[in-house]
Amino acid sequence: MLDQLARQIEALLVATDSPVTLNRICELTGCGTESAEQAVLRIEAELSSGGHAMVVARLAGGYRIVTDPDLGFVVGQLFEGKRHSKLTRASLETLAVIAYRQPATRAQVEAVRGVNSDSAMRTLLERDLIKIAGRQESPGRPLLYGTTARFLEYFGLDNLEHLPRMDEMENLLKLSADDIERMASELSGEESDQIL
Amino acid sequence: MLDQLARQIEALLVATDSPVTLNRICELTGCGTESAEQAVLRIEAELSSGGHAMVVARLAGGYRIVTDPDLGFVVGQLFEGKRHSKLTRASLETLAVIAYRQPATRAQVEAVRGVNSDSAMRTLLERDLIKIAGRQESPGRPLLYGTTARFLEYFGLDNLEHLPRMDEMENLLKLSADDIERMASELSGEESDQIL
Amino acid sequence: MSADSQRACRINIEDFEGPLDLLLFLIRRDELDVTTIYVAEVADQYLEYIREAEELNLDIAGEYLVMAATLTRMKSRMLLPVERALMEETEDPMETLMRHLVLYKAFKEVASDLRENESIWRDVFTPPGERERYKEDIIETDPGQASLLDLLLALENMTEKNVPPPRHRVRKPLLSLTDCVNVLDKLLPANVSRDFADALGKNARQAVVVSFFVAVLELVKRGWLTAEQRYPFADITIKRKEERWEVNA
Repeated sequence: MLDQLARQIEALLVATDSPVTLNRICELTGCGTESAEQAVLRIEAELSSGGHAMVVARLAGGYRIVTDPDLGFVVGQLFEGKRHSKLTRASLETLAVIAYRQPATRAQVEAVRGVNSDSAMRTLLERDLIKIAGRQESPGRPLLYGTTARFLEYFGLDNLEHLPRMDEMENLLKLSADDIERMASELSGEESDQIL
Repeated sequence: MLDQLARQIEALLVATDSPVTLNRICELTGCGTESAEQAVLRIEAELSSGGHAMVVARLAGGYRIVTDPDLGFVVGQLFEGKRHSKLTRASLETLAVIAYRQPATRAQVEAVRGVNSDSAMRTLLERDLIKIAGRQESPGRPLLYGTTARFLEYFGLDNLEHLPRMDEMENLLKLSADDIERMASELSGEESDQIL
Repeated sequence: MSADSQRACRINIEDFEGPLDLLLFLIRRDELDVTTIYVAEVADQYLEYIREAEELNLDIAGEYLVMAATLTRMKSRMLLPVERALMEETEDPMETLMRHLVLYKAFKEVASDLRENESIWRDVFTPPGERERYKEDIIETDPGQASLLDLLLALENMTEKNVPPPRHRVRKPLLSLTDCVNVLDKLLPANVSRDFADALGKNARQAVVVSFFVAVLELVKRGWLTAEQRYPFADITIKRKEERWEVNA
């Protein structure tokens, strides 16, 4: 049965997202180095005698509690074939422009974002979040892009009309009048580029 | 002393980054529902008899192992400055209305509260406690909002049926459904006049 | 309750979450039951409170004043026998208000229950999860990894990022619809056509043009104005239809 100091330290080692040094343990619990070391040993003993799935790992100059590596075969499955990386900022921005302006050309996306969006577009195509939706009837006949059914699924939308409208968005994001003006001027600037 | 099944389940409940449902536990360990439930009870008993700093929490339809709330004063120090502030009364009231009425429009929330709830809704969206859940099929097609899984975790709820005062609130809402609709439609009428 | 004791328990209007919250407070303070209050009594209490707050020059949100007006109307109706007879056929507004108070009170109680849950679960910490220990280089996407809000914030972010290099131009905010309508009201005599661009002047700022354009669209929608354009990019001619515009209608 763990004593109060050991319980406190155990809580720290379970909840932390990076190893906790002995000094930090002492600082947070107000105990001395030796007491802390002893307590860690008691935690290890108690975890092991109870047959628990956790061990105290000594890592990078600190401690943390992790699952026993011999249970890796079960724990690994938890994360198998599953989501990991989030969309990057660049991808999200590109996706946002395409979602609201679709069908949109790459040049249009880049005009709004102000940077080359090649690789973001490629990622989105690979992830099946955007698709080619035809060609624009203008010089060079550039490809047009739109969002996919997967896009809707990804954001939990029933259909495209469920995307918040610009006015609702302004409400949500509390854009200042300045921002709105800026957006208006950007959009009009962009359009005049197309006419030329 | 935990048996092999309980150890495996314990490992899952420690390693996961969101609550694990009973079905998923069965799927990953190859055991039946009842065995899994029994094993969870054994884990709880073993953690408690060893005086450990962890408990099994039933959250958002699943299980996960968390630190004992009575050790919050120690663990909280680890995350000082990174923790969210408590919700304001306005946010809590708004959340209460959305939780029971969901999916609910902003006008419905404001009708019940009698005050503008714009900034509360924004905070709740930002903190991932509510989400956009479609559009209402009514004039203006306003956005609908619902609560998230994070909402359940934040308040330590297993599911929406565990909301406080469920029976009382359901009756009350049934009785005042018409009132709310009428007040909400008055409100959204007002809003359409303010387009900028 | 005497005027003195009322002063004694004066409370700040900022402590309330709106008129309903204040009403509930006044009812509770006088140990009344939400379902048996008398409109005249409550109205007097509420109005006195608002008056006091006004005397202290406190900033009173519009919702409080709307409620004050509603209560005054209710009270005066109660005092007029004819009106009262008529009202019996339709719903008693006091009944509606009481139901509203009961509902709001219930939500307030839920909110305070949630507050208790929050304070317990704020002290609960979860292990960080071991995803990274087991998976390092997965590039798949499942629903729920980015929220709609993320998408919107990305849009917002772009509007911040795309600020052009500083020019000699001061950005002015857009004008409100009411402002625009008031100006148009003066600018346009009834049944006279004017060129939209002329009406604003040659050197109108972009913000002004955008503001008025939106205002014109709104007035056309309401049927107060007509707007004509003979061909794309041609000048837009606007003409007043209604004699009087009720801006705040």
